[in-house]
Amino acid sequence: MARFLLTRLGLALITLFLLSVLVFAAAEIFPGDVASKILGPTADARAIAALNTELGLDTPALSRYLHFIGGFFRGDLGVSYTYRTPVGPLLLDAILNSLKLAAVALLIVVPLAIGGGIVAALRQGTLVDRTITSLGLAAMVVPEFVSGIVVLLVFAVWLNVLPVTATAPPGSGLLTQVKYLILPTIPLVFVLFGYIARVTRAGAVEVLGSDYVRTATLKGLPRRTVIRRHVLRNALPPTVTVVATQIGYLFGGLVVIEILFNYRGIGLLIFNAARGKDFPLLESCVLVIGILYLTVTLLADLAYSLLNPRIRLGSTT
Amino acid sequence: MSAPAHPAPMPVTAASSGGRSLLRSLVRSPAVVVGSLVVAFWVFCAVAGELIAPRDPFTVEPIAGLLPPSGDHLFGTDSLGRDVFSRVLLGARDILTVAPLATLLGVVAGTALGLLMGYRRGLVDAVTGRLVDAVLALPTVVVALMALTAFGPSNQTVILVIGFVFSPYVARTVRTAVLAERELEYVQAARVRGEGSLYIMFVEILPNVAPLVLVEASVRLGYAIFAVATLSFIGFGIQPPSPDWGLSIFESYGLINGGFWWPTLFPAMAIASLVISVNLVADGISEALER
Amino acid sequence: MSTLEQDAVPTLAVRDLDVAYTVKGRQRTVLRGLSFDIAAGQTYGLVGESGCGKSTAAMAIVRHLAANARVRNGAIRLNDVDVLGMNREQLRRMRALDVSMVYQEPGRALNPSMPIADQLGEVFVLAGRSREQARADSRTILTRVQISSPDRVLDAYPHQLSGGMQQRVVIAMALATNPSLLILDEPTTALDATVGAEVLDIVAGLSRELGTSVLLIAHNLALVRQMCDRVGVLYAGVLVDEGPAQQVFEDPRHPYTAGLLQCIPGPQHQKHTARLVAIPGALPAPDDPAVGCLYSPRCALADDHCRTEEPPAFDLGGRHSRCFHHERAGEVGEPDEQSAGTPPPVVDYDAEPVMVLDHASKTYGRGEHAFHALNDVSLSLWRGETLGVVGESGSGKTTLAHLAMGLAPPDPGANLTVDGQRVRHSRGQRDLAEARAIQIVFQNPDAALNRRHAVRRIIGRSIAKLAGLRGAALRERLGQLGRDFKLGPQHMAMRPLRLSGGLKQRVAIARAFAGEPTVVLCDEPTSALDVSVQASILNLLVDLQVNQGVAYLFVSHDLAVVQYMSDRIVVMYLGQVMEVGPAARVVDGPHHPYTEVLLSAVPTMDGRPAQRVHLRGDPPDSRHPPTGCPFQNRCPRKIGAICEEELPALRVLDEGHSVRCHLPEGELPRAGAAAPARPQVAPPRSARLAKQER
Amino acid sequence: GSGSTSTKPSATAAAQQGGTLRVGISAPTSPIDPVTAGNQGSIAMFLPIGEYLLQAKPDLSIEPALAESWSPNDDGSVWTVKLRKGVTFQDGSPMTAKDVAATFDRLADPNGGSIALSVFKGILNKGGTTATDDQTVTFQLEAPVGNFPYLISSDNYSAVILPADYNGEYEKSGFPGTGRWKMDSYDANRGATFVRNEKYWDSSSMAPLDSIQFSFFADEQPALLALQGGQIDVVNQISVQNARAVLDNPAYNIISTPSAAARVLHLRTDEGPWKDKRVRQAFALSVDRSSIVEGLMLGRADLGNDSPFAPIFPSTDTSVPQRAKDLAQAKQLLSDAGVGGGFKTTLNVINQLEIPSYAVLIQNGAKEVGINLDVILQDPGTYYGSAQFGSSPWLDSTAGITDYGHRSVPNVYLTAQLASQGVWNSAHIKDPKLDGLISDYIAAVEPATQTKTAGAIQTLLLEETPLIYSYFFNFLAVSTDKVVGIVPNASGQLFLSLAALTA
Ligand SMILES: Nc1ncnc2c1ncn2[C@@H]1O[C@H](COP(=O)(O)OP(=O)(O)OP(=O)(O)O)[C@@H](O)[C@H]1O
Ligand SMILES: Nc1ncnc2c1ncn2[C@@H]1O[C@H](COP(=O)(O)OP(=O)(O)OP(=O)(O)O)[C@@H](O)[C@H]1O
Ligand SMILES: [Mg+2]
Ligand SMILES: [Mg+2]
Repeated sequence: MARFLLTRLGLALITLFLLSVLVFAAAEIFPGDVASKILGPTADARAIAALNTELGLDTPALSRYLHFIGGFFRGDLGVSYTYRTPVGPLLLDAILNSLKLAAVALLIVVPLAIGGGIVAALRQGTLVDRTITSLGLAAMVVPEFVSGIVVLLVFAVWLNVLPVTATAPPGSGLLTQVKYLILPTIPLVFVLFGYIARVTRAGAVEVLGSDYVRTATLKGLPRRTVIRRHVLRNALPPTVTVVATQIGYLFGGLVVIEILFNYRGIGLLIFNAARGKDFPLLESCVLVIGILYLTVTLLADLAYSLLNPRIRLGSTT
Repeated sequence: MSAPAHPAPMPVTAASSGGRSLLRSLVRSPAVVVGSLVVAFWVFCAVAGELIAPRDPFTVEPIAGLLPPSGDHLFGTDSLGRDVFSRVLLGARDILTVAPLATLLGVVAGTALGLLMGYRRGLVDAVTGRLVDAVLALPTVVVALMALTAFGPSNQTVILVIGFVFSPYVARTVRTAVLAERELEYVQAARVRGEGSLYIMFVEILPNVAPLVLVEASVRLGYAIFAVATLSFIGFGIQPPSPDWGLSIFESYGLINGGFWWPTLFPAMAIASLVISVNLVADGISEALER
Repeated sequence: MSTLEQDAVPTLAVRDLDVAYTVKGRQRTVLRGLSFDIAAGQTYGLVGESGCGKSTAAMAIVRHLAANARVRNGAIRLNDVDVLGMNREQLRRMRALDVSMVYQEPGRALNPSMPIADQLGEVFVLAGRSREQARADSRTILTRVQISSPDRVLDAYPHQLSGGMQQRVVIAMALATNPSLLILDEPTTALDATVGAEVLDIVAGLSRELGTSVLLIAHNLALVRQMCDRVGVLYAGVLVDEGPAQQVFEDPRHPYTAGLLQCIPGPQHQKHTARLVAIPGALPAPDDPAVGCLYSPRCALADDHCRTEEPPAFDLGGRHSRCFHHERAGEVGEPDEQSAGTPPPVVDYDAEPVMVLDHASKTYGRGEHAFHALNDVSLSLWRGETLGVVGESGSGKTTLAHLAMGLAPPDPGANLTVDGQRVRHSRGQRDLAEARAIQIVFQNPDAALNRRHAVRRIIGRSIAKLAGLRGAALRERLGQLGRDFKLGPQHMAMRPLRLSGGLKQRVAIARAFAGEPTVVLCDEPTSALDVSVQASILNLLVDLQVNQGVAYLFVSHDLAVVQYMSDRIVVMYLGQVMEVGPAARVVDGPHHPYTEVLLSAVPTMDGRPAQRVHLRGDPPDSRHPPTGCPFQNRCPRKIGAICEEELPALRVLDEGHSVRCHLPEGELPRAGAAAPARPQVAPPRSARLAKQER
Repeated sequence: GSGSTSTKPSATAAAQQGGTLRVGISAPTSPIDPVTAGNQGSIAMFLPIGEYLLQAKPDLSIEPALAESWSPNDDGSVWTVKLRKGVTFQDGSPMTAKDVAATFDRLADPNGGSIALSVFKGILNKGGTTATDDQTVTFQLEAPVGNFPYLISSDNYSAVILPADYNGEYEKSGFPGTGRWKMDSYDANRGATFVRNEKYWDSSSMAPLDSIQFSFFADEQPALLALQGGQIDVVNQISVQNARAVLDNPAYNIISTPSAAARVLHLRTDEGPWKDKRVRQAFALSVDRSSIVEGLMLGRADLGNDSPFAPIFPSTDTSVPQRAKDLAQAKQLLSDAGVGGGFKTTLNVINQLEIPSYAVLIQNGAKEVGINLDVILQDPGTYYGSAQFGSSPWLDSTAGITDYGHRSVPNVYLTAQLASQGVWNSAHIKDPKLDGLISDYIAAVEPATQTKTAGAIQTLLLEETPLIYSYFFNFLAVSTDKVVGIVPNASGQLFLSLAALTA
């Protein structure tokens, strides 16, 4: 196990390096000039020049990159060009928000989708099955900003039962925060349900056809027991990995949701950083997301091998 | 001892009957028939929408903006007074070029990658795997902005972006399948015959993971359409005045809370109908292939 | 069918059972009017070719048919209770208490993600025991299936157990609640002969002890003969021949039964002396509209009567047959085309061997994970010779083949020559000549043929690559191969899936012969096939040898087949050659104790229960072979310390016959020493074997 | 003119004391610093704190604020401003001429990254402002400027008076200013809270509200939804398209201010398809301005006449004929120019607000006269590029639509957009006659002279058509009907100092 973790760590580092280079290249080719973005296009050339010098943007790109990376590993994420404040706090705040949102979304969608997938598998080929899969698909393709707007209008404006913005007033308790996060998660649930349910269904269908489920049934176990003890556990591993691969989207890809629900998450931060050509901010965001993503996938793999004794214990036959 | 990167949305299907009997079994499934009809309809619209569109979807009439659905505007008009019905009909054109092409790009690239990673394993797998991870962790926005800057805003850019973002997902799925396939004896048989790696990957193994790829593609197509719309939302997508569905939704979703639902609803329904039908067909095919 | 009624209520009574599957809207009848009884404590055998409906019958009895299956009519009574009429709960109780089932792949029958303790305990908990009791009970039942270390097994996950162990666990699970009926669907097909034999011994013992009725499904006739009191021969869903095992096998009353019996090479048959007789044709497709006797198309005795009218079940006193000519059934002579082949010439051992493999070792893994799949194996192959390779699973047979094929590079020091030419070890480096010289036929045609390519393409490509032909020449050769291997144009167009198992294997063989090879490695070419098909494949191989003088390395763990095919036999154990020598010598002995064990595991066609030579200990862990002689920890004839200390040399007994054992020649076992004497040729069979003077 | 006393709250009878006003506004995209900040969000963060020498009203008249009076020398090159007595900063220290001088020196300092540099370019340099005594400041201009007071008024949002010792760290130095509101809390991510400045120098007109709460929004849509959902009382700024949802809803007040802000379409006069002025005129004639104003802007805009002279400018010469759609003449001009068969070219468009739709309308019109426009939408970053000639679609494209904010005098537009050396001269027009007229206009102190020169410029621009101004839009803000006393200005800022809530 230790060796496994070490190799994974090594690989992760490589990935992060590649990532940082990618982003650096990106930030370099992004359009426009940092200062003129900050001061606006109508600002005077002299002012722009002055600001660029102040931000140290007149030093060569590579040295800026190295300087940043050096700092990053010392835990110093540098200073944001646009906000002119240390990246650390900005990022932390955004990450926490994104984590909250992702957590709530997953808490809702995962059980829902798994349940749906299993039911569909049990009722394979029936109307129930088709309905679940088709609805899943339909929901999956409704753009977030459409479903978002609709739920906003219905629940926040017309019924006025839930808040419009996702950001809870500072210092509010867990429940209130969750209450604020319900609306924005609905579109996410829409997006994710279809896919996760689909994978779960596939896994379950396979397991249901397996010899050992037949054995269990022929043992005379009640259906419920068969599903609980024999089907679920073996059907889940694929789902676990799929959920993990969605993390990238859940952290980095929620720009639309965050704009719509005026939620200060990392997606929006990245979006603005990218448009503002705010290299330190952008690079930090992406790297942090990368770390999160890799950690989660690693955890997923561990979970996967926990569910799979064959992988966990290796073969001794 | 690592978990399969990205499990198949459906188990790899074992075998296939001949083409004709495949068709026969397809025609027998109502879901497939309905699906293909809808897809066919949209394809027709994309190709020859002008023939059935009652009005020119591009002529604006600002004074006649946001008329609710009525006799002479079946789906009403949008904020610039363009006929929503005609726009929905012709809206199929861009999506049916961009989304499938993007998906194709992603699936082709991803499949090639997956085959390589799965068949060659070892170092190739490790290195490519890292890259794939990196891309997976890279937020789409950043990719989009990069591409946008590098190639300027255009359908090609959109295709490129989505294809690029999708390929790693496909790659992972295919890889897992290939890892299993390569252990089968027909692969050894090919090596015994003296076939090269490329031949084995693309002529021997590929056809056997095709059903899986197909299913993946259908799911991806759904996301592609979705992604196109979302890119439009942040201004990187298909460009006005295209009647593209996603774009139309983006242009008019803000009006919903003014009670102007029609310019958003109808394109949204169009998208849904297309994607669901595509998936119905794909499911049908892969089921038929399983038999 | 008065005789079927017995005074005591039978444990299982099946009456006029019709089962059909709906496929793509069409109904395929797979069981037609199936009727039989299993009396209490009786063991009933159900035999028949693959696809004839055996498993369907079994599943119908436990009411666990596939979703698309329908019981058209008929009745099933278990302990005089109507099974088909049961509601969900009753059914569940029946499964829990009265009937259990064991099937082919023990590995798949066990939940991979659950320790054995839980899976086994479940059964007892269901029967109302507490968790602790459950574990205790599990221990006891495991000991009853002769598992020496029950606790280790209880805490293990399935994949940590050997196939034999797994199957024992499954059986333990099945017998846990002491059911009145135990259904075994090909319980040993997936296991090694030795292991399988042990498992069946256990079942026989327990069922006798508990008075359990057993329904044994198998297509190994000998095995059924040995285990069962009664047998039913199923053909295309119809029970064509039914009665006491001994009668049915010794005096078959249906041409099909007779045919099946002829297919099996008996211990005393050899390709030089006797030619096998295959049943022509194949099972009718389940959905073809059958008129008259379903077997008539393949039957030598068939006349218009058979083709027009469906034969009833003739009552022959305690047994019945569905053949109008049941009294003549015994006389089925072999169809003419069979006699065609001339016997292969005797091998000329004075000539240079065509293939020589020297000091071939194969080590997988590195460091502490390293283990030797093959240990310094050297062997030669002469023109037109068949060298049989036997040994249980994991003994290195396939590895050997792969080495010769260049599919896996051997450890340094190995040396391979064909026709005196040194052949490079990696397939990648071999030139056309080297490549075409050695070809291989894999075990499982389903896996070995690309399921997405049409037969024409599969064979054509090999011709192009190995014979280097193109265009017209290629088509020419393709046609020729088609003729040689009885593959019609219609087959050429199909994909493997639509071919029967036999045809698939023909295609695989045709592919191997595309480049007119000198040596063909056959890795269990028939283990995936039915006996009837196996016969025709074996005949085909023999014919090819006659016509092309090709040499075979023939890998199999079916001794009977190896015996029939081989001029010489190599016995392998854990990557070591334990014995090599002329077939007859190896079989008759004096031979290696391991060879003795293998032989004794082969079920015989005479009724007598085999006096099996039992192995000691657990199956070997190939990763950690014992010191000294690899076989010592299981050897029934172990001498003592010396066996554990030094690896015996491959000792030459007489020309071409060597044994790797410390035992002095005198004490080496011989056929008949412990195992029963080589069985006499059963009269009805010998008459029907083509004699060939030499 | 000469000063009167400070503004009184325009509060209606129902207005009540106290309460909290909740305002939704676009998030600041730069640090809060009056010197460098140029975006709505950041500006709104110092408007309540700071005050200006002069206050420009929505009708572009000017009132004294911190200044009591102001007067030019006879050619308008030197301006003297007398300051109000007794004005104190929020920390209690008095505001003197030194502070004022320092403030404008800072804004004119070429190395301070000042956003106002472009405003003062060629007009006021560092050192040009001097404190003659505690209450008097003189501005020594580079050239005569008749409209100079606007540049030191609230219309030049950067010009809030800051202490002399201000070091550029607005947040760190505790948000200094002389205004009615003190910064209470500020979170760049969420919003800000202001509380009444109890020590305001003019105790006769304290802020009626207890506090103002700003929440930052990334987009107008959610802000509007928040308004409808009752979570905020005011949306600081909103496009007419988004406002559509509440436009005719009595529960909301639409605060609509005519401005000189416009979506300016430039045509390269030096090269490319638009070189020939007849082609440019034809294009301008293909635009259906009235239907754009009615349909696209729902009437909340003024017709433009292809010059920066918006109707709201007092100096604008209204006698110059309005250009209107005339396809016949357009086609004629095109064939005269030898492109009667029409042609194809590209139009770079900044992707903001209603501009893409505007582009579509333009495109449609142009098609009618055979000009096929290939619209290229670009996000602001791409469009402005480095904002330098040679590396900016904005300045280099053959034709492009740009978003220009409001200025209370056209000076900057004239000098920057149309003067030969103009830094925003994306039309690349180099016309000595025009240059001359521009400097005349700027120097003119008398309204009459201003109008006369303006007329000349307008006519010349109609002839040359380097730019197409088809409409000047109104800045819109929305509030619930509970809010009173909001004073908007034509650059889209809301002055909330005296806002109040009704019962
Ligand atoms: N679920 C199913 N749907 C359709 N046809 C089926 C199904 N299951 C079995 N069959 C067909 O029914 C026939 C009998 O199948 P069955 O498995 O009972 O044969 P079998 O004697 O057990 O064969 P084997 O010896 O290979 O196990 C075969 O032709 C098979 O193709
Ligand atoms: N690629 C491999 N990596 C590691 N071990 C292997 C590999 N291939 C085979 N082995 C091991 O080598 C030993 C011999 O395998 P091999 O397949 O040659 O046995 P076999 O006699 O063919 O068995 P069977 O009768 O089941 O086919 C087995 O223990 C197997 O687990
Ligand atoms: Mg079976
Ligand atoms: Mg093998």
